Amino acid sequence: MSGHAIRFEGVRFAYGGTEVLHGVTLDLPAGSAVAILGPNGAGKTTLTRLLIALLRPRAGRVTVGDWDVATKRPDEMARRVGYVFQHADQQLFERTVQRDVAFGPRCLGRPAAGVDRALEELGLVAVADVHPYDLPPPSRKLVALAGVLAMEPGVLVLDEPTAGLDRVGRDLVVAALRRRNAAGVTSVVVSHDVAFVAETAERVVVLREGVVAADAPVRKLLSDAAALAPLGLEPPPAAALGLALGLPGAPIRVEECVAALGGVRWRGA
Amino acid sequence: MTALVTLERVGFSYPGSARPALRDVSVAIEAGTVTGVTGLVGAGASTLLLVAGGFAPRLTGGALTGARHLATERVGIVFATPWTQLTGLASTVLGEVAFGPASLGRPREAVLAAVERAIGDLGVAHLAERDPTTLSGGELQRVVVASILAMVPDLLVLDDPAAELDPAGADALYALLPSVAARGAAVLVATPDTERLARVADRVLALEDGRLVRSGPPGAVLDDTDVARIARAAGCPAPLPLDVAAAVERVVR
Amino acid sequence: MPPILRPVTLRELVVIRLGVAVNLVIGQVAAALLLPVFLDTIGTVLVAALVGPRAAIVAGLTSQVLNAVLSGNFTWLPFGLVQIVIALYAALAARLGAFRRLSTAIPAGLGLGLVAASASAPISYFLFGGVTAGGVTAVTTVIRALGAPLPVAVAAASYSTDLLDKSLVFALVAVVLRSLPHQMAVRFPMLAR
Amino acid sequence: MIGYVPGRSPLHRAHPYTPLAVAAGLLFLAFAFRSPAAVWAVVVAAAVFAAAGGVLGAVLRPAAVLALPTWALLTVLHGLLGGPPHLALGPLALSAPGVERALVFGGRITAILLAFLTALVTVAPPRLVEAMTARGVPFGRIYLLVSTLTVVPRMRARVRQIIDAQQCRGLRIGGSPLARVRALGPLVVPLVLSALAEVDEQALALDVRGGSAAGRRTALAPPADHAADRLVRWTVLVGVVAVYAWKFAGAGR
Repeated sequence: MSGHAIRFEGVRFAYGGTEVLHGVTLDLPAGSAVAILGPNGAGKTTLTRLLIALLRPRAGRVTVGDWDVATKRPDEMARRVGYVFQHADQQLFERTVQRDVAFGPRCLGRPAAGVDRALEELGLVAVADVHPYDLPPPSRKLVALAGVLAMEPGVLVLDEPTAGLDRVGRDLVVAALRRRNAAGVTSVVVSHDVAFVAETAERVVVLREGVVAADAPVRKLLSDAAALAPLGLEPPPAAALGLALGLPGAPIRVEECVAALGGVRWRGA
Repeated sequence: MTALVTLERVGFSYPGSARPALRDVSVAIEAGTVTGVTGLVGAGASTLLLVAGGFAPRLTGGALTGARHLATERVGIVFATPWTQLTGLASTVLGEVAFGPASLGRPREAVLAAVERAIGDLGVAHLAERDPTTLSGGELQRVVVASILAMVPDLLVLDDPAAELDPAGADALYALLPSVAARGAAVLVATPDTERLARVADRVLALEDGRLVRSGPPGAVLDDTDVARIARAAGCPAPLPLDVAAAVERVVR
Repeated sequence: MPPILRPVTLRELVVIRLGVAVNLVIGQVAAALLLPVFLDTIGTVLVAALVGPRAAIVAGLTSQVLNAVLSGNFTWLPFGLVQIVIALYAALAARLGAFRRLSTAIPAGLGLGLVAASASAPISYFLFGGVTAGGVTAVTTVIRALGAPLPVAVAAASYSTDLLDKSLVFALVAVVLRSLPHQMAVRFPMLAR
Repeated sequence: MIGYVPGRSPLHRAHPYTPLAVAAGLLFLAFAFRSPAAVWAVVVAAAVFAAAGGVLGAVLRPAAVLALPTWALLTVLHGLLGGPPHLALGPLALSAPGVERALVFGGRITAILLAFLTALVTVAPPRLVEAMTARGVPFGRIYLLVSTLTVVPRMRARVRQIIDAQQCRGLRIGGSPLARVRALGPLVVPLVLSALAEVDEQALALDVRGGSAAGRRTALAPPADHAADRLVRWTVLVGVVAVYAWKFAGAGR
């Protein structure tokens, strides 16, 4: 699985008359794990839809690896970009989880190995023969995510992947995304779930009113309450605890916070 | 104080499903309290809400075993997706909130009074003349709750009400629940969002595979907020602190 | 209370609304696939299979009215009668198990195409001189220009477009019903019969 | 296409049933007459009806957009391809009876469009809901007629997303006709399944708001039904019945 670099060059986009993106330039090297934050209506989802040719820029260029997205159709971009919609469970239609997860690979003519790996990663092996709509809604969301992971894309785009998931589901998505990034896959996540962003992203791009307002390492931004406040966000619990206790190294992930707490003594309740 | 809802050894299975969704659950829900229900996906939290509210099996079908005593017919329910809960018959928030009381055939003045009180309590009075379809998810969900509170239910049941909302909308919604309970209603809210549940619940019921495994104050039942997981991994003895403030108190400087 | 007179339950009402909404939006799919069909009775047929004939008639007539309200083309109102015919035919086909297999659904769909065209052609001819908005009339004009007498042209146009449209509708409903999860299917007693 | 246009005209202020009754009356009249002169009198009446609502301008454009293609086809079907005798009109030879038939059918379509677009533009949906509620129209009918219209935009967005999502999974929505027909399944099935999955939630949401409450619902602002309104509606009814009675008595040609 090799990742692809993503490049936005002066991209402008408008819905009808109103321009939503006013010249966005971004360079995401292959394998980078990026999160996009910003208030609603800032153009986050619009930006990601340009990556898979669902939208055409009014000006500027979007490239994935050596492909200029403007020259491709969405079903062609699907060979390189795995796009998971926020309400992705609405795309399920096969009679079993296994068959639905295999739909993408079948369309692309890719081997079924990716299907079994995706089912494994998201804890769906036990329900492979169950009808997706006989599962509760959060599990359907995992099935839809598995359906995109199974295509083994070089780029992953996730729109609010953790909304409605329970603790176990979130941990599975975190592990799956980390494993893919480690294998060189580039990932772009749009999410309000700062804890999830802290656990998975290395870099955060803040989009406000259609322009890139900030582009910083995740550690710097997510431990800066003042920077997050205007976005209606707060630092994740791990970062908040680190700040409250003045822990060294500005931890933002759970395991980082645990490490920084090494040797601390706790009072009984 | 007799409980508003009492379940004794209740089991429940959905139609066409061999695996029971609830097994041998006994619990009492008191008026004027916020009761949280949590559990992994498929543990039965949503089912417990539907059974406690009297909606299952009446509207969902399925088989109920054991004894359920529901001391009221005035029950409201709120789901995760605001848009599916709109009646679609009103072009203003005021009209949407009025639908419930108007359906009961109450006189016009009583309906308008109930609407004024509900939109005031939910902080959506400034949206009264707005078209519901133009509101944000957070505003819309508060309008949905207002449209149910306008019928003055004795029991308000919420199934992961903030799943579709951004953090600000979610915080605003959960902050309302204690005030709804303070007015005498029983509030029953199911969610995996233990961070917010810990802030507002007087009591939490933890379910695993359809069984009630723990119940009590949030601190004694919940142990999977991020702070709790950090504290446990860092050697903190039970009961685990659930939020930053509680953790800071427990650290010996 | 005989089932036909039992008042519609709230759940059936929501299913009927869903059927009407699908009728009103499904054209978007046919357009995206550049297929020369309307598919705008799929909701009516689905309601016939899931709930029953009476609910399907309500869905069909409501679709007719709301289609006119949304498109502004109120000349379609008199074709409401065709909706009733489609609803009854679909309910009968469902009762006979036509949707269990594609091999029975598609011929049943062709049958509906004939029946529906036989109902809509006279309405179109007598009330509108064979001219209603939409592709059908273009086909009528071509056939008429080739020398066929007007009633023949109108009928031929109606039949050719309806056969394709209705057979696709029945095929799709068969696929949808077969795709229903068990826990959803048991909630529709009509399916079990 | 076109919706309610706010205004203060007599039609806007009339009871919602009145413009609808006039539009229906004009439709029946359009079908009652067979001679171009009579049919075009109905067209003029429909135009006057639109003018009375002050919406003639707003209605003409959509009526034209819908009527012109029909006019063109009528001219070809009946004018050019009609039977003898033919009239010479410059280079064209038009069939006299054909032209007459085209005028009749064209007039009918124009009258219906003008009449109903006028009703559509002058009747505000919320007032119609209130009028129907005040008249005790069963909730189900109101719900189906009005609520469905608010669901359509959300369903359209869902169709759009499903088409996008399946393409993002490699489904090609172009190619050979057979491939395009085979692509119907992955687009139609998820739309229906995801909508059916919301049925229980929507039914429950309606139930708690008194959706299945028997008895009369309170209309908050029932539109006034003045004597003039009732007079107009009765006049239309009697007029249409009279015309049809006269027609079937064999006198009308």
